[in-house]
Amino acid sequence: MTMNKEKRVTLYRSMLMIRRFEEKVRECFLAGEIPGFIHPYLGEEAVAAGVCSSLEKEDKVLSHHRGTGHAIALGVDPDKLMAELFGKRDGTNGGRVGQMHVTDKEHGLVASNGIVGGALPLSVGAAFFCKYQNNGKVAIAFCGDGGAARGTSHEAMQFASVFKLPLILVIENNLIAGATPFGAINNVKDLADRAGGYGIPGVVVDGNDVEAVYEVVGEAAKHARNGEGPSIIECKTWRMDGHFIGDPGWGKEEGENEEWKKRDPISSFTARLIAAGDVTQEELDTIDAEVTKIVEDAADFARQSPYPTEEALTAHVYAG
Amino acid sequence: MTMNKEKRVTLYRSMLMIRRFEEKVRECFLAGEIPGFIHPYLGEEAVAAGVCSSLEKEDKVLSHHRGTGHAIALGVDPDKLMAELFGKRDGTNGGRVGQMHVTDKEHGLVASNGIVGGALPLSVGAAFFCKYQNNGKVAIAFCGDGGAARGTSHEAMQFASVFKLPLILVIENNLIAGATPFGAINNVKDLADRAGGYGIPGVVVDGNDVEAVYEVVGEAAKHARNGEGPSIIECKTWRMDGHFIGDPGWGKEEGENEEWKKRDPISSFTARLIAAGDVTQEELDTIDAEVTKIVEDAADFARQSPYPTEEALTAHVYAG
Amino acid sequence: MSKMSYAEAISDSVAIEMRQDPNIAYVGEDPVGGAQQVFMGAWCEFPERFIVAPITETANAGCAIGASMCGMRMILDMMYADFIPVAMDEIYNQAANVCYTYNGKGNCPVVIRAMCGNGTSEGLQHSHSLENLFAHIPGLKVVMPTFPDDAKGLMTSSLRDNGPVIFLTHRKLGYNEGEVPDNEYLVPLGKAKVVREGKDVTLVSWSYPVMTCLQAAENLVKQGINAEVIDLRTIVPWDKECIKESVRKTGRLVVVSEENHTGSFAGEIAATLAEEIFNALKGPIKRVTSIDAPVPIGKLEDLYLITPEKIEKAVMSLF
Amino acid sequence: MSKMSYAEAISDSVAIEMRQDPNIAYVGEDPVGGAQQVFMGAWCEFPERFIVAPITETANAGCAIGASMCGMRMILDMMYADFIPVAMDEIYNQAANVCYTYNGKGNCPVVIRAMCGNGTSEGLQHSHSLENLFAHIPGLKVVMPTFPDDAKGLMTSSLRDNGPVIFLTHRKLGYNEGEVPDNEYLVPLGKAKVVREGKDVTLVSWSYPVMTCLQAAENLVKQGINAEVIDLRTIVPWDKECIKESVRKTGRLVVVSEENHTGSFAGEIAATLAEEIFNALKGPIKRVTSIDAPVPIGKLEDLYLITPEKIEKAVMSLF
Ligand SMILES: Cc1ncc(C[n+]2csc(CCOP(=O)(O)OP(=O)(O)O)c2C)c(N)n1
Ligand SMILES: Cc1ncc(C[n+]2csc(CCOP(=O)(O)OP(=O)(O)O)c2C)c(N)n1
Ligand SMILES: [Mg+2]
Ligand SMILES: [Mg+2]
Repeated sequence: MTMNKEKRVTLYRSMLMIRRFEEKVRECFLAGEIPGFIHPYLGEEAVAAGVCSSLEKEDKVLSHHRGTGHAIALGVDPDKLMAELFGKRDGTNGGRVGQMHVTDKEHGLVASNGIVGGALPLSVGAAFFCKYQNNGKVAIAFCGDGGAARGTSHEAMQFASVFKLPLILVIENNLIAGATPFGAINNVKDLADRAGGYGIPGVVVDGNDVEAVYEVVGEAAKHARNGEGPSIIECKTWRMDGHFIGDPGWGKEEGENEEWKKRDPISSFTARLIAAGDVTQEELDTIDAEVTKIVEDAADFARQSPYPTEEALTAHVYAG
Repeated sequence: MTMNKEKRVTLYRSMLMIRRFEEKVRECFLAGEIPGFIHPYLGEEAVAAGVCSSLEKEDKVLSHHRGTGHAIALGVDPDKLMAELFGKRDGTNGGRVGQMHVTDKEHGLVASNGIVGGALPLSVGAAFFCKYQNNGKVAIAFCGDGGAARGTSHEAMQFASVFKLPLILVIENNLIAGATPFGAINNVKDLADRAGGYGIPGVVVDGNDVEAVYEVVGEAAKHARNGEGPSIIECKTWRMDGHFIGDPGWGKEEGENEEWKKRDPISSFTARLIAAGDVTQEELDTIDAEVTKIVEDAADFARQSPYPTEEALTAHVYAG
Repeated sequence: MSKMSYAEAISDSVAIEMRQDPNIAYVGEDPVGGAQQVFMGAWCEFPERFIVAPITETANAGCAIGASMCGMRMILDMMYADFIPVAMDEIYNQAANVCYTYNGKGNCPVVIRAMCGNGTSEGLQHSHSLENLFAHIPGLKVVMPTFPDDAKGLMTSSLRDNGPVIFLTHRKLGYNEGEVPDNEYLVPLGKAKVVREGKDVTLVSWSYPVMTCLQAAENLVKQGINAEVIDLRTIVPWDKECIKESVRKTGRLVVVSEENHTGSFAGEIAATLAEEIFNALKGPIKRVTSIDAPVPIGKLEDLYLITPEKIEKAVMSLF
Repeated sequence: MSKMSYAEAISDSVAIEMRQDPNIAYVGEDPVGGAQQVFMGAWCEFPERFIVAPITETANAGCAIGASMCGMRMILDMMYADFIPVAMDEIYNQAANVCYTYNGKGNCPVVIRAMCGNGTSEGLQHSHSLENLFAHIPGLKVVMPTFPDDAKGLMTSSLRDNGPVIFLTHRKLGYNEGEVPDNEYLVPLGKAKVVREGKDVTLVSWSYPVMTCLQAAENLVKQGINAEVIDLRTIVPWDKECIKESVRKTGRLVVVSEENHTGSFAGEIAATLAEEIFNALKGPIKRVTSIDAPVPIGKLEDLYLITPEKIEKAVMSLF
């Protein structure tokens, strides 16, 4: 199945928006405008863009601590997203929770999480909701290679497989967890192999190939929407930046970043698009200019947004 | 590899001791002599006897809520074991904790557990201990089919496989968890299949065949002692009694008990022993008489042991 | 009004709510034949809404919490309070933070039910009262009914609450009977109840120990002491005013709970009163709690239990 | 004596103990470059004893607890206090019950270390102070040092303790420097320390807020109030006598902690004093704690923090 030009450009645009947004976040963080603890998504853009572009409205997404890319790819308003990272009142969540906890239910982003593996149980609930409503929607749980070690991944798949819940576990295997390389804390090559233990499909895909990701998620989603239950999709990718902004690259070997740079998801896709005659460099430049403008505006919006005030300390701690 | 006569008789004796002990427990419980909550091991004797007989001194065993069979098979003093169930001072644990929590480190029983799947993380520590001491010993974690669903089983295997810990996870798949049949909460036939997800051996064995269990555990133990890491062994078996004494058989279909009775681990092994000419019925009767006497004595011992007194309420809450 | 048990009253509330709201569902492990089952009637009426889960507490909790974040009202059955720590992250880091994170743009209506309490020799992993582990976590409400009518009314309010509610039922109360209002019945969260009026000392308690307090109060009459007994009913939010009003009258306070002593919610009440109405106190605030030790089995457990005598002794020390 | 940071002091204790005892080992996830690393020196000296684990908190905890049950002395690093609930069953149902279950025939020497505290905008799953969740569990000791020398001495005592010890280090203390005794150094568990003498009011605190109390005490001098400041150091077992002695002198007590207010250990102290030395009190017992809400990020977090002003206000209300 080949993809049409428009779709391909959408995927491109989505990846580029993530890239430019994260670059801006980095800039603002280093300028002291963003407080706290920021986990950049740079290098993994093809996963977010590929997965989220294959979804339908009302599908549910549960993200992890490195979820800025997911939010962008889902169409969360960049202004509000940036304001949340700044800790400002107009943020997606009122500026109280920050990068690790962004949600936007309108765009399907039910939860993010500062607890590694913490979203996986919740994703069971989101999938249960879809099944209970019998609405043909699916839930996506994003999880890192490190997070896949958590028992929650096992319990989520055990539960979902028994009840044939429409849940897709997307393992973003960027081959590192914190400063620990994949091989140091895993005794297998492919985490998708675990699918056999639940009697469900498991697929490994090149996570730097946005079209490939889009395809396999589409397949898994069809399977799920048909009532055939959950799947595991393992996307092999690489985080180009540090674990958090400020990490100089602990746990990586010399040359690894350079090696993966050759497989950069955006530039390799650009080359493919141009080779196929889908777009011209000029069109790409226009997209870049547009996206860059959106991101600049988002930073300005965040700067101008006020800080939350004292009442925000206690608002909505308990449900209204 | 065929087993010599003495070993076979040992296995027989071990199974029969469990059977007679559990029958006595039932009797005493129904007579109101044993308080609380008792989970009988009846029907699963071949697993405990097969596993524990294949172990060496100083190997470590971690049991679950249905561990009376393990304790007996490990050689825990029946007097003390019974006294513990009675809540008496001379119990293995001073009579304060009861059936779900029996330990006897001298006989390798490091922990039992009222939390399903609760022993699995601890078994990682026991295996780590063996590896750290480099003493060639192994740790056994017993776990039910229900308990294998817990995330702790995943995390234990993930951890143990990475560090090649000498750990054997013995899944006692008695095809039921509480009142829930295996098929209602599993999407696979064999839980041992999960081993592939950790790159470790996984074996399914007839858990009602004591020799077969003995053999596969022996193999896995050799593997572990050689520094080759953990294994999963799934023993298919059947709990003949209720989940707890008092359960009339919730969750079982009509005729299932009868069907499994034909595969009773003791009577089928008896038939094999006699057919092979390993023992005479007379010898078997003598063993039964001996074992029955031991169990009677254990009950008398427990009856005569005093209750713990008030000081016991606060003793050893914190380490001395 | 109908005579029904505490367990039946809870089930009655759930059934009534399920009839009105198709988006209420339950997830939990099978209760093996009904021991301490507090949902039986509703279960029989709506079997398809009761999901019998594997022994996957984090996924079960996540199922309930996640579905409630998406728009359902969920009941999560954790069986025993001591098992809740198995899914503690899901409750502490996830459920408790949902409303705050959503910042008014979403809810998390999930009732997390478990059995608590000691007294039937189930030992140290099946017998504790952990209310303060939850009360201490901002974002969780905590409800612990004592009487059948309150059990019904508080379950209804819990089901209609838009955030997570920990609902602890005591093992020794399940079969207790009482008159319970028919049809829809609500008891608001956060309101205590004076279950015995008195003027000499205030006994504050919740769940099973309320019964023990009532017994102690009867015994104290012989000593010429007339004790007021307050059933707190809801631990978070808790009804400070009700207790203050009583203590302003009696001048003496004894807090009675089955919790382990150190770091108990009983301490929270004592501390709050010692701060807020110090001048109304005629003497020290006493606490009658379990000792700081695990719950033993058998005869030893009897020595562990809170008894009327222990309460009476604490009261007498104030006179 | 050498000048070293709080983090270095802890590492120094561990290294000294590891030199003497080959059966001490560590398990934890990698600290990503050393942020809040309190074991660095020991790690460099004994790399083979530091196990970098997968993100398998229940297995990591089980590894440490299980190995300690078999005869080792283990250090478990849980990184953040907020992550401990991820392995709560292992700590609450398992570790805490080992000594009781073994009934004198075994131990469980494991030091469970995590970082606690707010103030650096890490948000609601990385910033809480959960000491009372552990203090409330019989069988767990809880240690929270403030100063580098105590950090070393308490770590040594924790490592030599035969049961589980929760050892919480505050995020804002790691780089603080002080004079620390060289070589083996012990501070006994369960002993508080008067870190500032005074006669008008007693401030009891632990971990970072002790610093805030000292600041408040200095400011209060201008109001003519001379505050005594006690660093509790160990939460379980806690040093009642030290506090009582101080309050017998001052007649006034303010407990200051970073915990969420309701159900806090600060309440335990207040409740205990209100029971045991009621007559020595000249007025209400005040608590200065965090509000009952999650910790926010950014500028809003500044409003959340405990400040000298908040403490001073509480103190002034007693005069
Ligand atoms: C339960 C839990 N354990 C540990 C951490 C600390 N931590 C944050 S991110 C991280 C590494 C996660 O690795 P992975 O899942 O591969 O995701 P990645 O960071 O590579 O995207 C760790 C250990 C945490 N936040 N939660
Ligand atoms: C964490 C936890 N969840 C639930 C229970 C209640 N429970 C006790 S035994 C049991 C069934 C266990 O089934 P399985 O592991 O197959 O062991 P079996 O009883 O069949 O031997 C359950 C659900 C528990 N004790 N601990
Ligand atoms: Mg990773
Ligand atoms: Mg079973």
